[in-house]
Amino acid sequence: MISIDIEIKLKAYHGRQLLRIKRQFSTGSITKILGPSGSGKTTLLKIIAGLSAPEKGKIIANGVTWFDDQQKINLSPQKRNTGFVFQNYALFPNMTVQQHLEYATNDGAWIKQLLQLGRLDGFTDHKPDYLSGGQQQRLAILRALAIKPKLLLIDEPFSALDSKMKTLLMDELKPLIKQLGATTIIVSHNLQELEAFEGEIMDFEALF
Amino acid sequence: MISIDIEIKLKAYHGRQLLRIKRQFSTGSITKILGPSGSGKTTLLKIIAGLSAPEKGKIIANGVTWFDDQQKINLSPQKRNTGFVFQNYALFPNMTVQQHLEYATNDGAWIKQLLQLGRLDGFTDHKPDYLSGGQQQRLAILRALAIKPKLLLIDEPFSALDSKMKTLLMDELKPLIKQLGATTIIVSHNLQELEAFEGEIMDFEALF
Amino acid sequence: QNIRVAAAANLQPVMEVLQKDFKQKTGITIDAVIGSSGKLVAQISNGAPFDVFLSADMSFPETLFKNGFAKEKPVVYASGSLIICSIQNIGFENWERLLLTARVKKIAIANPAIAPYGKAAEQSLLDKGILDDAKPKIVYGESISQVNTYITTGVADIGFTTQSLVKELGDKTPLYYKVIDPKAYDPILQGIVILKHGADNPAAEKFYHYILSPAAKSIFKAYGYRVQ
Amino acid sequence: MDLSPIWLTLKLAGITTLLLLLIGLPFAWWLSRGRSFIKIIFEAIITMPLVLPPSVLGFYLLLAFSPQHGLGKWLHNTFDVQLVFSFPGLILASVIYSIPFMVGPVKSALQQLPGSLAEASYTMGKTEWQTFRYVLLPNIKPSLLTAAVLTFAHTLGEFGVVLMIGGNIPGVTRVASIAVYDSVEKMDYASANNYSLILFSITFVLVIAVFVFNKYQAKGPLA
Amino acid sequence: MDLSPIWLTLKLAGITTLLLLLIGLPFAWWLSRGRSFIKIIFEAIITMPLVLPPSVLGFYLLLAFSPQHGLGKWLHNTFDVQLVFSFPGLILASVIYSIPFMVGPVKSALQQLPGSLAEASYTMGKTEWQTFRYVLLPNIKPSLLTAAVLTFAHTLGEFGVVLMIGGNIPGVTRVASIAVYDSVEKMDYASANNYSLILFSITFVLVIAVFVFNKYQAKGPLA
Ligand SMILES: Nc1ncnc2c1ncn2[C@@H]1O[C@H](COP(=O)(O)OP(=O)(O)OP(=O)(O)O)[C@@H](O)[C@H]1O
Ligand SMILES: Nc1ncnc2c1ncn2[C@@H]1O[C@H](COP(=O)(O)OP(=O)(O)OP(=O)(O)O)[C@@H](O)[C@H]1O
Ligand code: MOO
Ligand SMILES: [Mg+2]
Ligand SMILES: [Mg+2]
Repeated sequence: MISIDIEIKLKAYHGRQLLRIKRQFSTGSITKILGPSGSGKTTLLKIIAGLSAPEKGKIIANGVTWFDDQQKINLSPQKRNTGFVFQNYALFPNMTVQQHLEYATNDGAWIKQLLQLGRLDGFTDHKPDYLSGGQQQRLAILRALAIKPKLLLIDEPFSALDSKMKTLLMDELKPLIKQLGATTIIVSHNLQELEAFEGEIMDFEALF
Repeated sequence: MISIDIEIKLKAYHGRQLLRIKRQFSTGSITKILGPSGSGKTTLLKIIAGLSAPEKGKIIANGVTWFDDQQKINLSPQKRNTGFVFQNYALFPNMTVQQHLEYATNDGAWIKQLLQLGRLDGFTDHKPDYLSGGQQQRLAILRALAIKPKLLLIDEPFSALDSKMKTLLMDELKPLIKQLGATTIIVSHNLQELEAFEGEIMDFEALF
Repeated sequence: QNIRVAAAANLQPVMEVLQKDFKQKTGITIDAVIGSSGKLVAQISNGAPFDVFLSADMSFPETLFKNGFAKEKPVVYASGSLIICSIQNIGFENWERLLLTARVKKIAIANPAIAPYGKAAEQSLLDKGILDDAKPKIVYGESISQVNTYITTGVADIGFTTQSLVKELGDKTPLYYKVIDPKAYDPILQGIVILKHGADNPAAEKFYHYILSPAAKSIFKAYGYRVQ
Repeated sequence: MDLSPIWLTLKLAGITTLLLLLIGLPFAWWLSRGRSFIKIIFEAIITMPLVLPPSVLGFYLLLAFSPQHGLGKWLHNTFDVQLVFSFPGLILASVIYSIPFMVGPVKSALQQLPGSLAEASYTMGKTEWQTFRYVLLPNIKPSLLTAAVLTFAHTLGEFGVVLMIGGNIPGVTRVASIAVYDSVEKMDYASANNYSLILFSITFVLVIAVFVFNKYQAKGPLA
Repeated sequence: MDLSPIWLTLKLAGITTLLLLLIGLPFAWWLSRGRSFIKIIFEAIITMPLVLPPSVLGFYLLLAFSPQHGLGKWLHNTFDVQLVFSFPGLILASVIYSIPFMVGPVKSALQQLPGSLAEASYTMGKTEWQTFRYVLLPNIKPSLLTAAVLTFAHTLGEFGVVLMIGGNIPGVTRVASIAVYDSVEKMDYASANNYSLILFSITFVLVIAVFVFNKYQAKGPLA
């Protein structure tokens, strides 16, 4: 279980805005985050992964304190073991599909399984520049899964995929997440897109 | 009326692919282009706007030859008067919202009207970096409309907008396009997104 | 009224005095350009706008005259005297032996190809029969000026330079030196010419005559030069 | 201390920077648009002064400018212009010497702008010149400033070329870097130190100013 | 013609480039990560050799290296090392002289990589060093190559500093740029021309090679 109780300062043109987020994510649950552009969705994911720090508050995951401003604890992202799918994918231009997964894990069988899941087994020697937008997005998802994370953070997962591919991928992703037992947080500004996932909804609009 | 009969060579990792496009767009019509990522949708729009050239063929708009490989005609983009909404917006980082529109047109009343349409009247002195993703996309649409184009080319128009804003904008865009009498081509990989627009569908998938 | 005088680097200390004296006598200002004789000749040959040239030997100005860059044949205005010196008091009684000891790491001399004082230094080493043995320790200055820099900053332990340096430094910087026996090298006969650029300039003519006048000669003498 | 070398240097650097803004910007623009074999060659040629020994550059300029032969002779006979040992000659040499400092950064900055910016401007009916003036140039202001200041500062520091073709003439070609060298040779270390300090200070202030300005620019109004 | 100045120059440039790869890469990495006041100052300091007159740099090095006082004296007494008129001294001077050519481009390239690349690597449990080695460095290969070649070529062209502290010793400090200057002063224009041509050719080939390689890199397998 992950419990979060933090304050974030968002920078906007006309001054700063304070956002208070207090919520618990139970182990293995799926939470869908909705909210308008610029409302702080990506920022929240980065804070959970340890890539930025909130102004104040605490993050505790399965009894381990990841962040606490008063105790001055801020666990490095390396130690949090979160799978992160970036909004802009953040693929490594120098690595092929295969190398991306090998960089993340040594488990060859697992890599094979992932490649099939993402329909990328025909593209193992392609670098990101020679993948279509949709293929890139799928590789980003596979790479995040490769480390077998206990916490999966996915930012705008299907925006570059056409509907056929989207349905296909979602259907295969669900059992996999269950199998890993990963707590999952998915961000999107398109509610329809996440219909296939059962889970709670966290609407950022309500926070303002 | 715009008539197109061209051959495009698409560069892909495993060699080149030839795409033959032959179609007529009647004046004032709306055409929705669908197709998977990497199928050549953006490429087609750029060719129509004069930003790239096809391998072969002809483009004739209202009796004027815009492109003809045999007669070696290739009208410059400046002379084609097309409104282009880029997939990545292509906003000018140095200009405020107001300056973007003033760069495109001298018609002050028209600028006011556009700002209201895009709900950007409160942001006239913001530069793109200080607009949210959705606001940026709206500015890109307004700028394309500012030159009162006879041909409007829109690439992925609503991907960054949340559903509320999307509906709002579409409802206002439709009468405006009618008023301008512009022939419109809209690209998306999400058919649902374009439901509100009546018009023909051109599916790139069928071309392969 | 200005004239430009190209002067061999060994004259640098004495030039300042000559400039002041000449200005006082005639009101003419001298812009002095200092360098090794050879470098100045190269510049003059490529069109440098100098009016008078004071060389450190006779052959450089003769070359200029032969190639049509000088008005007349050069005449001698002074003859120079070579010293060996250091800012360390290491004793020069047996300098030819001293140079080969481990005490001396670097010996500065001017580039013999373009600086007559460098040539004289090399001849002196040859005369003592230690040129080959000293060679690994030799560093070359672009002109006698750079040699002076190397000596006074102490980056070279010992150097061969002009006697006028001693007078220049006076009591400010202690300098230990010995005049090299003039028999050890060909006489350093220093020649002057008016250049083509200054041919029609009466001020250049005035300066030329001034340098050959008793007033200038006594200044040269004070700085260790021999004059007729 | 004689301050004329400092003034002369500032004058030389100022004129050179202005000339290079005029020549370099259009040239950088041309280079930034597409890559062809001829552009690679041109780019290599203007990169040469960055990496060639100043003495080599000075040697070739000396040969070219010397009134004894070729170009220099022709200039001398026809226009009575002499480029060795003269201030105009130093300006020409400085322009050649500093051109990579102006063109390189500006070209890279223009190339790094997304191509769609210019394309958007074209579809709005704007000419190439309007696009360059109102869309491209304003968006590379920090690089432009960096380039101008580096050009200025690099010209301040020109030495080998001037030593070769300048000839150390007071008030005409004796710039600060030469004055330092000259003072050292005269064993006038106080002057050498003063000149060096002045040059060092000017350069340091300029460089810091650019970094701070660029930092400010990059961050924008949110600070 | 005596080719030893050419060999000496190539040796000097090679060693300097290697040393600067070792020192410059970590330093560039440090500079590229975030901006603080101290980093701006450091960056300004390492930019100085780019814009300072070589004669100023040479003057300060001469003072610093002199065995009579300060650093030079200490080195001399403690290690019996002398830095003026010696090849090691030239190497040290070259490293100082060329450092901006290595650090500048590498730093800019690292900064231009999206921050999310490193972030992605961190979430995968990789250390900073692994991230630098396997993700960052491989993605700036063209800039790295450019920096190395420019460093090499710039060292080839070092002149003013060597003129000040080198002492023109054949086989030890008489590098090619000095040989050119020396030949011109002797009016031995044939030798000057030969040295210049060799240097020019090496530089030109290097610069063209980098551009072509980078062009190839940028385009990738689609050509
Ligand atoms: N690095 C940054 N520096 C300054 N402000 C930032 C930075 N990153 C984000 N912001 C600001 O913080 C606010 C929240 O941004 P965030 O990226 O979390 O929004 P989001 O909900 O993910 O939006 P979107 O749907 O567009 O991805 C925005 O106003 C944004 O401008
Ligand atoms: N500048 C370019 N150079 C080389 N290949 C290109 C270039 N631009 C596009 N392509 C290739 O041409 C093909 C068609 O690209 P295009 O951008 O038209 O696709 P699209 O249908 O717009 O896809 P998306 O939905 O991802 O925007 C792709 O395979 C792409 O990799
Ligand atoms: O005065 Mo000289 O010409 O350097 O020997
Ligand atoms: Mg986001
Ligand atoms: Mg597209």
